[in-house]
Amino acid sequence: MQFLRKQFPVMLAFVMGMTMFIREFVPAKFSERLYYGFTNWAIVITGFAAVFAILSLLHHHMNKVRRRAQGYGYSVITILAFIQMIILGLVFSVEPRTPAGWEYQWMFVPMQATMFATLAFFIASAAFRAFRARTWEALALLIAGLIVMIGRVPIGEYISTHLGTFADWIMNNPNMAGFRGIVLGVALAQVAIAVRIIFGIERTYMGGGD
Amino acid sequence: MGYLLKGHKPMRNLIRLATLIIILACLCSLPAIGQETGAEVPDKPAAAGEPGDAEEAGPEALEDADIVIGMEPAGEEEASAVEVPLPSQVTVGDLPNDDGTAVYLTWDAFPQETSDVTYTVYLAESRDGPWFEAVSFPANEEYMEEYGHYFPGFFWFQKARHPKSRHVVIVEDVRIGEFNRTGEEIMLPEPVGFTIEPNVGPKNEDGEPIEPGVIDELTGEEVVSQKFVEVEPRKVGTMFLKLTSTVNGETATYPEILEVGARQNWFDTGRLNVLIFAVLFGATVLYFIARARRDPDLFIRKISGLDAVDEAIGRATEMGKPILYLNGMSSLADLPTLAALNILGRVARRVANYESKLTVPCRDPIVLTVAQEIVKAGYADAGRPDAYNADDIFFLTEDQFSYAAAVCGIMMRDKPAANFFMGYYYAESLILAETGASTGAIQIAGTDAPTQLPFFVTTCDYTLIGEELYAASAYLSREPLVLGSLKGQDMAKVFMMFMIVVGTLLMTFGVNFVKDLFKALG
Amino acid sequence: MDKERKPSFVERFLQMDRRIIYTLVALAVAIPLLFPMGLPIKVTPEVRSVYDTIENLPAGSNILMSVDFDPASQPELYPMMKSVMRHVVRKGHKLAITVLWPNGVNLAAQCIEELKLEFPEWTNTVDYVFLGYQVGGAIVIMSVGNSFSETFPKDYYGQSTAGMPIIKEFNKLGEADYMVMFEAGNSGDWWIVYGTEVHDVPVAGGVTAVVAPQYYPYLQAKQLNGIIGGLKGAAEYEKLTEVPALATSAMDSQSMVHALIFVAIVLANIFALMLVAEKRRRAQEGR
Amino acid sequence: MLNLAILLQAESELLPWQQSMADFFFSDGMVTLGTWIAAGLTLFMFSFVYKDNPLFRFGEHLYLGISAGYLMSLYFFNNMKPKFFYPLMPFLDVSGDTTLNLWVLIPGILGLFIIFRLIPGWGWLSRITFAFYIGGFTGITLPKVLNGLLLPQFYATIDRIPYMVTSWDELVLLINALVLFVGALSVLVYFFFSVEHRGFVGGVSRVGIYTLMIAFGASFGYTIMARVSLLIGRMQFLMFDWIGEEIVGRIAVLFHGG
Repeated sequence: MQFLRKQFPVMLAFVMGMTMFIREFVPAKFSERLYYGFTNWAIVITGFAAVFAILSLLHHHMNKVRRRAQGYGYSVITILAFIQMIILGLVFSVEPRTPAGWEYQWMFVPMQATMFATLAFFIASAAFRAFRARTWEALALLIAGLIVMIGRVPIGEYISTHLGTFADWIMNNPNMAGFRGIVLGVALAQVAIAVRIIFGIERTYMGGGD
Repeated sequence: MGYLLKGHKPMRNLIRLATLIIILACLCSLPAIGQETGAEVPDKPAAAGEPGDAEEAGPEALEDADIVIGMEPAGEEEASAVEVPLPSQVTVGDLPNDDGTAVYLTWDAFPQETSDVTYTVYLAESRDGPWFEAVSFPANEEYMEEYGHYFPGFFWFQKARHPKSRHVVIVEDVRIGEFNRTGEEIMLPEPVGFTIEPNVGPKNEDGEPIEPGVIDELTGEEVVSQKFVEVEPRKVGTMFLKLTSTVNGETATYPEILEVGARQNWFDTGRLNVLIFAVLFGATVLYFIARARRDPDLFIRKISGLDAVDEAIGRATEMGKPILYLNGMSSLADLPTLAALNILGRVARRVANYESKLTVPCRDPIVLTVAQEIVKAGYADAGRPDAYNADDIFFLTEDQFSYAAAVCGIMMRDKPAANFFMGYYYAESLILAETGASTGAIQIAGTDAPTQLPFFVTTCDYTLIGEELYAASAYLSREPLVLGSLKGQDMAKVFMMFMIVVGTLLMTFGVNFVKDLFKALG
Repeated sequence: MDKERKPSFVERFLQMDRRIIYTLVALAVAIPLLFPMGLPIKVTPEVRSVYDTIENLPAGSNILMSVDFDPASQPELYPMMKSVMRHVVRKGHKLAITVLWPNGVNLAAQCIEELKLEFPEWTNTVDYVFLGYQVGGAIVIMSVGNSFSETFPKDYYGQSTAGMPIIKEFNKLGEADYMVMFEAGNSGDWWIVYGTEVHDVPVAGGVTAVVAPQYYPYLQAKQLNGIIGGLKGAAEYEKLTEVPALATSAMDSQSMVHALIFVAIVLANIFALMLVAEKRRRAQEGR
Repeated sequence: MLNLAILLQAESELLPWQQSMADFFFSDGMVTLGTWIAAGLTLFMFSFVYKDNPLFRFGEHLYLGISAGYLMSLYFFNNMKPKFFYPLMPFLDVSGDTTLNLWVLIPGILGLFIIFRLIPGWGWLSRITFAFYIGGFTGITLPKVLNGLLLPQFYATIDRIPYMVTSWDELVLLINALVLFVGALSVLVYFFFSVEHRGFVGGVSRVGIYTLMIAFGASFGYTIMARVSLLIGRMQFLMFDWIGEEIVGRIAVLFHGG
């Protein structure tokens, strides 16, 4: 039992990790089958986890209703919206000509687009507060930001015709250099964490204790 | 970078290790390479072709469109054998590094080639035909050079040696059938059994449309609009190839009929460098982890975002407000999420000590379950398993903006004193961080998503940039093993920078081979 | 020391409530939409080339349009499509419209409805045919090389295309005098490779700003006759046709928001510097 | 208008009741109702940038329920049905493409382990699932990181420095090459963890910080236009699709005094 709880998961992670790693270097047919087999299995596992997740969501909101927590009425909305949607969805499917599809069309999509559009407000206020030359670093941020921002709209041309060209230069040179450095570092860190997981050195994800 | 080496000799060990690995890798890949470099692979790269007099001019329009499947090309060959340049040094072989679905054919190019000469490859199931046109193209196209990545050779970077003086044709996994007008696939009516695409793609090498579809005898209407006929070399077993060259309608055929079969390959030599670097970096990390076990006293530079973690948790406790922790928008198949969960473990431990509440809304079902397990373990480690409440780590939805809206709702109503945004984010990052900033919370973000970093950097109090996200769990835990891994990463970085400097210098003076070491082919 | 002092305008500006910024942004977007200002727009040669081609074709020429985008790209491509279509209608050309992206059909249908209001005498089946959507992507393109009426046996409205007056003169890609495609992805590559190059039809692309870079090489290779890129291109076209509409106002909105943010940032920095100078001066005086 | 379904066109065979349901949901009345609901919800969701309020809370909770329900249904139809239920019960698949495949019981059991977390004392079983899932994906990711991230970036960073300068253009090329080379290297130095950032390393890492800041600023400024486009799109929906171009136009004329 102790073996199943402690050693077995670590061994399983090692075997799975090594198999999938080596698979990448084998061009033969079975290698591809292994890949799709694994990802399909992962999809099934996620499906079960989704049931657990939904129970968690419902439990969270039921709890609020039961405790009559402040604003529990809104939790009722979530629960009702979820239940009607999943029933309609599973019974009539989710295509556009069905009730679920109609709700998707006229509720889901506009709310999604609106949340996305709020970014215009946030980006403006973030720019206003962050683009201050408090330090030399902030000054670099400020100048690069202003040039690229204004170089992309027609009014930039009225300030200087070279502004657009310079904005492109910043995007293609210093900007690219910075992100290249980040990506190189991240890639190395990812190799390191992957190796730690495969070799069972990093096992936070398995929890601890019993 | 001498000071990096002070006190120990990791560099020397690294070099020893690297040499060993390279030798091993070469040895391992020898048999695999032997397979496809067999007798037939072009081993005389720069050999000039036969001095065919290829210079006959003529505004010849290529007539691919008229070639009927199953046509016998044999007729004209004798008549024109004298004038038409004959392909020479023709070899065939199994295409290396594939799953046994392709074979190839190469031959020497003529010294000067123009589009006047047309090469055509025919294919048959048996030596006696019937022959099907596989591909036809003007002689100034399809050089080995362009297809170098299919033939990585002994070392993947040898592709540079593939000459422009040889042609190559790759016969790939294809199937018999055709599209009807609505784009549906239908099978050819006649039992063809074995054919090959008249031209790869719907237009021929000249940019002309391939022959229009078949006309139905009864209705007089066009049945198909696009024909594709395909063959799967592996199923066919051995097949036979024939090569002709055509000038001004005169055709010459290479005298020999070539026999070839496709095989599955078991090692992708094109990815040898990926394997070597994976083993090299992996071994470096493991080596320094092992070292850290013996000598756990390792220096690690200050990461200000992480020094602020305790401050943030402390403040939340003082104010009696919860702490919000997000694991990012990605699933557990992504490494940043794992990094975020590792940090969550450390944060949970501290939160348990301080007796404040930790709220973790999740977007991915599996991340939810793992996060619950981690927080539970963190509380247990801190000796306060009773404080754990599974309802605080809950699922919201998988939809990006609905998730963002719900988290904003939580931020505006519960007014958490500290917000942690760790892991991978998309456009919603700014919605979260700005709303959080407006509630006055201390915000600590950490992401390796390059597109979202600017927004976190400008709106959060502290941001872990890229690699710092991965270093965070080591920094917070001070566990020697994970710290050792950081040291290993740094050593790998030194190696990389060294290679970049050397490579750039060599490139500047015209030597490309270091750069080619890093060419990812797959 | 100056606790009692009322915060100056400068300080209040620097600590401006974010909601003021939100309101200003909303206004900067909404007002130009209502009252297009028509900020001067510089017309680029690649847009002018599209305009000139349509303008200089004799009336009654055959023009093909392909609508290959979905609502996600609507803000950029819809105004462009409407503006080009309006130009085509105004010049009295014959128009055939195909759709390769399933969700583009309704956008095209809506555009036609709106233009019908502007041009009541513009008649279906005579002046234009809306062929609708057909599955198949590149296959559809190859197929329209042979015949519209066979590729699209019924049009969007369910009528049989075979007998339509317009189809008699304009029944395949090769008969088009000009083509304009609206692209949010790579279907434009198919049009060029399998369609216009094969049948030798001049073609222009109306593309989103994101995919524009991938179409410029075609322009250099003369495989495209012009490119209308993003909202800015649409605004340029509206300027050429002298009907300022959605794109012009949207471009005004863009410029206004950018100008607003720019001015706010510059002011904030000047004020912040002033504040620092002020503090330094006061500290010196206090000493 | 948002994307109405073209499904009516694409799908030929609908049962009569499906057809009438489809007709109902595409009827003008339902479209108008939909537009009004969409406009209302758009305003609800926008209201949160001002402050938290009951309308936003309503919208937020509705959105949460609907999106969770919708995506779960979608997941069921797109993933669970073809990948789990059909292989177990091939007779369910009318197309007859699926064959019996009992192997899917293994991920089924691993999935059940996760649900067993609800039973006290059985929670540890889910660790086996985590190990399987995380181990496998890590193995997949490791070579992909090298192949898709590390090597290509490495490859791109190593480049010729065109030191022979004879013209203005060549000078620009030289500067570009130097900026890329020095920028990328200095950022890498900034990420050294096991070395104190003092002296030479400190100096180089300062250059790295400046490179990063310029990159962040540029990237920030570059995104503004795209985000404003989204807001314009929403505003156009509210002002033209909902209120109607006619009315808005008239208001505009009114203010113009015409």
